[in-house]
Amino acid sequence: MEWQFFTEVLVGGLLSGVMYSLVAIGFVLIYKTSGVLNFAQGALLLFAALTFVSLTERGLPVWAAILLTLAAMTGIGAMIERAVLRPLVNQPPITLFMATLGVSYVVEGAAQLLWGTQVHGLDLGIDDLPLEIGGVLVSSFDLFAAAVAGAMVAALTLFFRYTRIGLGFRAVADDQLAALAVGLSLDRIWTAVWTAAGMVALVAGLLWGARLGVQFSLSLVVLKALPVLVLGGFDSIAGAIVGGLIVGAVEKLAEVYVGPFVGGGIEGWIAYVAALGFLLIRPSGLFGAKLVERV
Amino acid sequence: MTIHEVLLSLDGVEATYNHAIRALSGVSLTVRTGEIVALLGANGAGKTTALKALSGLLPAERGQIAAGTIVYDGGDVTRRSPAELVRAGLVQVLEGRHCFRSLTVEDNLIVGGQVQGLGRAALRPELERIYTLFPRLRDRRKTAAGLTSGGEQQMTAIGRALMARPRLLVLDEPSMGLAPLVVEGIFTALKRLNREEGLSILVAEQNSTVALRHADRASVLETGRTVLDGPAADLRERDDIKAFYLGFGVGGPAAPAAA
Amino acid sequence: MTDLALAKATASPARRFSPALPGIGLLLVVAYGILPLVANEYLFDAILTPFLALALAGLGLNILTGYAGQVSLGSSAFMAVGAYAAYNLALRLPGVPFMIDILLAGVVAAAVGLLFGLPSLRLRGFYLAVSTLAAQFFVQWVFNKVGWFSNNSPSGIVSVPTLSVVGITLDSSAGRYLFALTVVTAVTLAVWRLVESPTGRALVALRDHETAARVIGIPVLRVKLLAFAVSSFIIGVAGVLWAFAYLRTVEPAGFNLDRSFQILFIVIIGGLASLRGAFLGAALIVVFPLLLARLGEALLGGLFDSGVLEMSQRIVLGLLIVTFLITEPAGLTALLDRAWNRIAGRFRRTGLPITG
Amino acid sequence: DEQYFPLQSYRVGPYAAGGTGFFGGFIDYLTLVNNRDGGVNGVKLTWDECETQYEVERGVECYKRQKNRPGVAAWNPLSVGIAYAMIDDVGRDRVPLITVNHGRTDSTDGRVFKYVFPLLLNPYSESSGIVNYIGAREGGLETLKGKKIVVLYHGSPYGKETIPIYQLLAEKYGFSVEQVEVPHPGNEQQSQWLSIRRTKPDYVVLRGWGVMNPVALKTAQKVGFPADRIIGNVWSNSEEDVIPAGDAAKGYTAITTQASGAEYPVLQEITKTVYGAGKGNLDDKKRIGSVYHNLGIVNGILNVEAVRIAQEKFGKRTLTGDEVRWGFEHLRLDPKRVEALGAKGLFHSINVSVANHEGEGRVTFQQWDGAKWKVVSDWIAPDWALLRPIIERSSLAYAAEHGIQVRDPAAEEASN
Amino acid sequence: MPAVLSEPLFSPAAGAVSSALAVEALSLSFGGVTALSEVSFAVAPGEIRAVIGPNGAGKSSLLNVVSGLYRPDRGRVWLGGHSFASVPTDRLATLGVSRTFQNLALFKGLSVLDNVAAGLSHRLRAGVFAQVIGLPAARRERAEGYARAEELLAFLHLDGVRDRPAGTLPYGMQKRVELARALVARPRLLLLDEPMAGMTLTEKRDLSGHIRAARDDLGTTIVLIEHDVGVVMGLSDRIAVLDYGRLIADGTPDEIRNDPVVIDAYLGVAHDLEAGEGI
Ligand SMILES: Nc1ncnc2c1ncn2[C@@H]1O[C@H](COP(=O)(O)OP(=O)(O)OP(=O)(O)O)[C@@H](O)[C@H]1O
Ligand SMILES: Nc1ncnc2c1ncn2[C@@H]1O[C@H](COP(=O)(O)OP(=O)(O)OP(=O)(O)O)[C@@H](O)[C@H]1O
Ligand SMILES: [Mg+2]
Ligand SMILES: [Mg+2]
Repeated sequence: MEWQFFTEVLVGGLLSGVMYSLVAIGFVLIYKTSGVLNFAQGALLLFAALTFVSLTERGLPVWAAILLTLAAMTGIGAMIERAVLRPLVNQPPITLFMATLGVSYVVEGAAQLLWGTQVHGLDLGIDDLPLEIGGVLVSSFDLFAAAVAGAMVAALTLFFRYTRIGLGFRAVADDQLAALAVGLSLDRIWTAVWTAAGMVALVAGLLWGARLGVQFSLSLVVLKALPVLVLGGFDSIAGAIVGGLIVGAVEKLAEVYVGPFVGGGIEGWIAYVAALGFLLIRPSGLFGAKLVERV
Repeated sequence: MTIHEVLLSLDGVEATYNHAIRALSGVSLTVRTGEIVALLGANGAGKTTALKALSGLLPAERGQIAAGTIVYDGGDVTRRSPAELVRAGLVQVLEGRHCFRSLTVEDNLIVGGQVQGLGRAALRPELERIYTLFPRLRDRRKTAAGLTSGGEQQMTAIGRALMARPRLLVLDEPSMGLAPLVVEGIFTALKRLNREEGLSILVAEQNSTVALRHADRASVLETGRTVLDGPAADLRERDDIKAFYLGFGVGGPAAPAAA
Repeated sequence: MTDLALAKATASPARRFSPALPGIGLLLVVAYGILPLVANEYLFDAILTPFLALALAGLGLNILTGYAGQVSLGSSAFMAVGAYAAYNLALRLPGVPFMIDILLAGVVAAAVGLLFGLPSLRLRGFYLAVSTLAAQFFVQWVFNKVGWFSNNSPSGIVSVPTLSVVGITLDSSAGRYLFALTVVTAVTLAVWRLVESPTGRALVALRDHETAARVIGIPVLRVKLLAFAVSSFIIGVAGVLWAFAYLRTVEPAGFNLDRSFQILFIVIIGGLASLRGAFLGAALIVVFPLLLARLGEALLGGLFDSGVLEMSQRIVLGLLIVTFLITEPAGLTALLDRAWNRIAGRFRRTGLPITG
Repeated sequence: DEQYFPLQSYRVGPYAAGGTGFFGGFIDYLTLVNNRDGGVNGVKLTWDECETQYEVERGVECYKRQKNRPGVAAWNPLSVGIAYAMIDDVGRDRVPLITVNHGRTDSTDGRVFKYVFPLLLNPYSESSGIVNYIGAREGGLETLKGKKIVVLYHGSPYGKETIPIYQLLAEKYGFSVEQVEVPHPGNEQQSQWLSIRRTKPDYVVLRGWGVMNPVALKTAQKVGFPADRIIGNVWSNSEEDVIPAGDAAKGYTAITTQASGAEYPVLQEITKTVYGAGKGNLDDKKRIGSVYHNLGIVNGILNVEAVRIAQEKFGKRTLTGDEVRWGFEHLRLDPKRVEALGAKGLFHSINVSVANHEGEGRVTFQQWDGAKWKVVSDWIAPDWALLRPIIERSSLAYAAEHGIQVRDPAAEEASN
Repeated sequence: MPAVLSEPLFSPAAGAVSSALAVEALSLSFGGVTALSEVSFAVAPGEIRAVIGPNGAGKSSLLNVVSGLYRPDRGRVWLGGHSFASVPTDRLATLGVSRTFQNLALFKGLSVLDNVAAGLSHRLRAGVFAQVIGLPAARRERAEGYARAEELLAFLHLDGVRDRPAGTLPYGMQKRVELARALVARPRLLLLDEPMAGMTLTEKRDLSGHIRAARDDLGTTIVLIEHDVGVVMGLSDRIAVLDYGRLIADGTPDEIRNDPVVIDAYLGVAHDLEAGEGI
């Protein structure tokens, strides 16, 4: 019984962790090409989910809503490139980071201005009745989410492995001036990657939206993704998954087994503290690229 | 050697940084197809600024072209993105190396070749070409460029530019930090490319001895202005001009006054 | 060099004569002599006092982020520490003068800051930035969890006692403003001395090139931790002002992540590594949304409900931030300098070219 | 003459759903009174909104600005944080501060908190009401003995506030209580619900907030805990809390001070005359009669009636804040008066006095059937005898700390 | 100036203690690459010692080991009579060692004057508090620091750009600022990694003069890495030549100039010497 409960918590944690990874992947994409933590990822997620729900609520079929939302995300990606990234080329990362905060205001505002501030339910048609496997409770919805995340990671990993684009991405993140000098089209790279981040945001937004309802708080799920990022490494897709699993498991086990001794509610920070402890051993995360510098 | 039409021309270019610091106040310069032009000048004369201006990199440094025209291959460079210029064959080796530090040396070269859009197989001989020119890079090809020695980084930067198969190669202080044999090797190789493939070259150099020995023509900048433009041979041979350039009698370019 | 190297055009502590000196005198005259006479309660409580508190927090963060180059996303946690520490000191040590409480509250915040600054010895860039969030969430949790800090107030929100300094009770808006102004002036003066001192120089050295700094004998670890301590101290004092001079209540939720970002905004929009920057940034962040709101209301209030207006303001604010960063990544300070130079240049006739 | 209601509303941000509903209802009711009656005895009601985004400092800014307009009747921030920051100021400015359904529990003691009114319900009476309901459902309070209740609370001051009171209730009625925190914002509750699944409690009380509520219901479904054994508190009782949970919310029951639904005469009237004339405040007419909207309407009724009562004493003109405060302290609406106001069944009654600023509100319980709330209980009274002493202990401590002279209700009534 | 006798075979017991710097059997490799292999030599006090060699020969690595930025796999370093398996970088300045870097390592955001004054950081005694309060000792210290820095700026003709942020100067000038920063502490041992890269002939000539003056006036021992062979030959008392991490030659300029191994590995044909001839 005790062992079974432990397994349940662990499995539950791992599956929650995958949900975090889903959000983290969006961050990784942007970080890989600009060395910047994109704080607008949460806003993108909100925007995507809100657009999708509002469209379906207005009677559009699901496929059309998805296509339209994707189009919108592409538009946003292109706009961000044109209006923000291009003029800020070759600026220090902190400046870009602040700019993404500005962008998040705009996107958040626009999302709610367009679609209102109401809370929407989102039903993806996936039942979430309790499912017992060998006496251990598993959520069917989480399994589905894990499958989606797995597929996404696989696709992105293959993409980076079998195209040379990944190399260009890293080059841009390393040195934008040099990237310009060797003829990389930063505009195209950035538009592409922000669009991709928008699509990841849509997927994450739909899955999280089905759990939380589609509302402003959706943008707060990024806070769950940040410890995942530092743990796995900002620039590693695989790291996002592994980090997510670790964070999810640590968080849940800590809450259940340590929480009661300190009054509970430690989930909010335990992941950060754990990630921090881990970073002290590996300063660039599990799979993150090590800082390269010499004199 | 065949010298044809004008490939690049700067005319009365003025440039500022941040709309405030004026770095160029009248630079004129031409490079014809198949020509090697040396751009000389003391510290802070504006060589780097001029080169960045002509390859469209000034905006990325928060610099602006305030006046004048820059025409490459019949088109205004300010109208084209740096990437388009590279695709049109105008490739620059930046001052201060600027390698992609977390990429391996070989990946640096590959990124340089990406504008050519070559496949994996076609890339091989291109890489070989660079490794023949810089054997040292072959040994270090799996090391992150950021960890290699200063000279190795300089070789990587030059090799990376050559991977794009430029028509006009712009070099900003290529000799910096390189062993004499290597400098000689580079200039010899460039000269050969120039002869055999008609590669045009614009090179900014402090090491005027080497530069003048290989250049067809030379331009001298002083405090952001072109003060001399002529056949390299003249500068090479005429001591009065050399002395002039070296700073005698022109109020020490080494320590110009501050703003 | 950290990968967040902030470099580019940042101020240099060694500037001997600053044309701003008479300006500062003038500002002080206005702040002390004129404003208390002409301002009303709204101006004090809704604009000036929060402006002062936030400017001070910005100043504190600027030491860490602008000068020492360490990005922190957890500033408001240290504000909370300062506020709660002052509350408890005032509550539990009733005999102690409030000025001492403030200092001690700052010291407590500095100690906590030091603790959370330890990872900076190993971490860089965004890794460090994200780990400062641990401070943000942990501190908020503690104040929420441990009833002792809020004197077991069931709702966790505490009302702070009325300010009284050297026997004078400052419960009017103007009084609280003058108190905040005095604290801010004093701290700013000290900070100015600090950044102009060799230690201030060491901070920037560390930011710009850590290895070189170590080689020339700057005690890197000590200076880094010092930056965290001093910065947290000041932010803690800002928290005291926030709680005692401004809101007069303290709750953990008031010191959330948004507040931390707000402070970071102040520093970056105002100008990294510039004291003026913190004030300019705070002015913008406090005043601009209000202006925007009033303007929106006046122009469009009849047409749309306040939600739509608010949303539009959010968009405008976001756009403004981006626009600012684009026109001058070095912040308002640099923007003003440039404008000033241009005006001065007019008078001096064209002073260019400036080469070498 | 005009009587002005400054509204520190919030229509954006994470709490927008509550803000739009509540302030929408409030404004709709004021509009109705103006349109139908030409105001209160000819005194027109005015208002304006100042957006706070639920942030304290914005609320303060609004206060400082809006208070300069003449004829302020009362403040209704619907935010504990903003209310706290205003307590000193309303005392000095002598204007009542209404914190319907929330706020400082001890401000129920009007002897200490002269200008603060946590009308209808405070956190303590809410908890007591919930326990009474569970008792009634199980067949009497005695049957609670040996039962197991888990309180799942939001990790914030608001969430923690009732910890001692549940402890006290458990001791009194002999059930065991386990109080479990969900960290803000509450979008992850896997571990809490797995623990609940292991504990197998008889009931779970959901003291949630915002996104925490639908997630709780969904996660409960995931671990197989039946929704009809989950009882929500007053900030977990709206449509916005259950709709996102979809089917998982079916059977969930929550406390409320005012029923939802648009069938009450006052709502009918609002629908017809206000929305009919295109002057309604809600963008989405479907939300008419929703929980927050109705709370806003009830809040409107209470404010307007307080003004009316005060007018009877002070004259039919623009009143000062202090006069309106007097009106609130004599706000007595019995079921008959409530019916006359067209709100029979919408809320029960209220009986405010100098000593009791809450008004002995009664609560009812509604169950979500997948599409709407259905009232499933009588109007239940909390255990006032148990709560009053705790409240007084806290308020008197506050008075001592802040040097406030405790009022003597008898003397005040006599002087009036 | 002390004439340093040829001492081809290094003997730690005798040489190390009396020399300003000595390295003994240093080895260092990165992955498969040998950066240093059994490198031993000593630098006498007051000597100007050049280290030359092809790119990637291990010259910068050598300086990095001496300044404690790299920890050697094997071998020891003697500095002013102390012996280290790994030099403590934090104590480097107090040991009287300064250095410059091959890639610019200036504090870009600081003014030129502050950059130079920062070179005196290790001498500061006053605590933060004293500095902020402005205690007399702290003030004196600060003033002295700036006075010293100003002297150096004048010496290196940098006074014109005193207040400019170092990052906005042209490359060559930045190199000079770095030299000033290293010199301001009057080090006993000065390590220079390609200080003249990116300078014109005139500037190199000036700088050579300054380096020599530093040695003559202050008795500073100087280790210099430089690719301009003309400069090296004119300036140095002795030259060590590295190739693939090994010390392939160590001797006077004349010996090196004519050493066939060196010519083969590094110098190439004779005309390369013309650049800085006679400096
Ligand atoms: N990013 C920048 N911001 C401000 N001023 C700059 C910047 N880059 C260069 N300058 C200024 O522009 C002028 C020209 O510098 P530039 O780098 O073009 O000279 P250079 O001839 O290449 O010198 P060097 O031989 O040292 O490389 C100098 O005064 C320099 O200080
Ligand atoms: N941190 C490091 N990691 C990996 N390899 C390194 C590292 N530092 C140096 N190397 C390698 O060791 C060898 C020696 O490098 P070093 O920088 O000492 O050369 P150098 O003699 O200074 O060359 P140059 O004249 O080009 O500056 C080079 O091949 C370099 O790539
Ligand atoms: Mg240059
Ligand atoms: Mg080197």
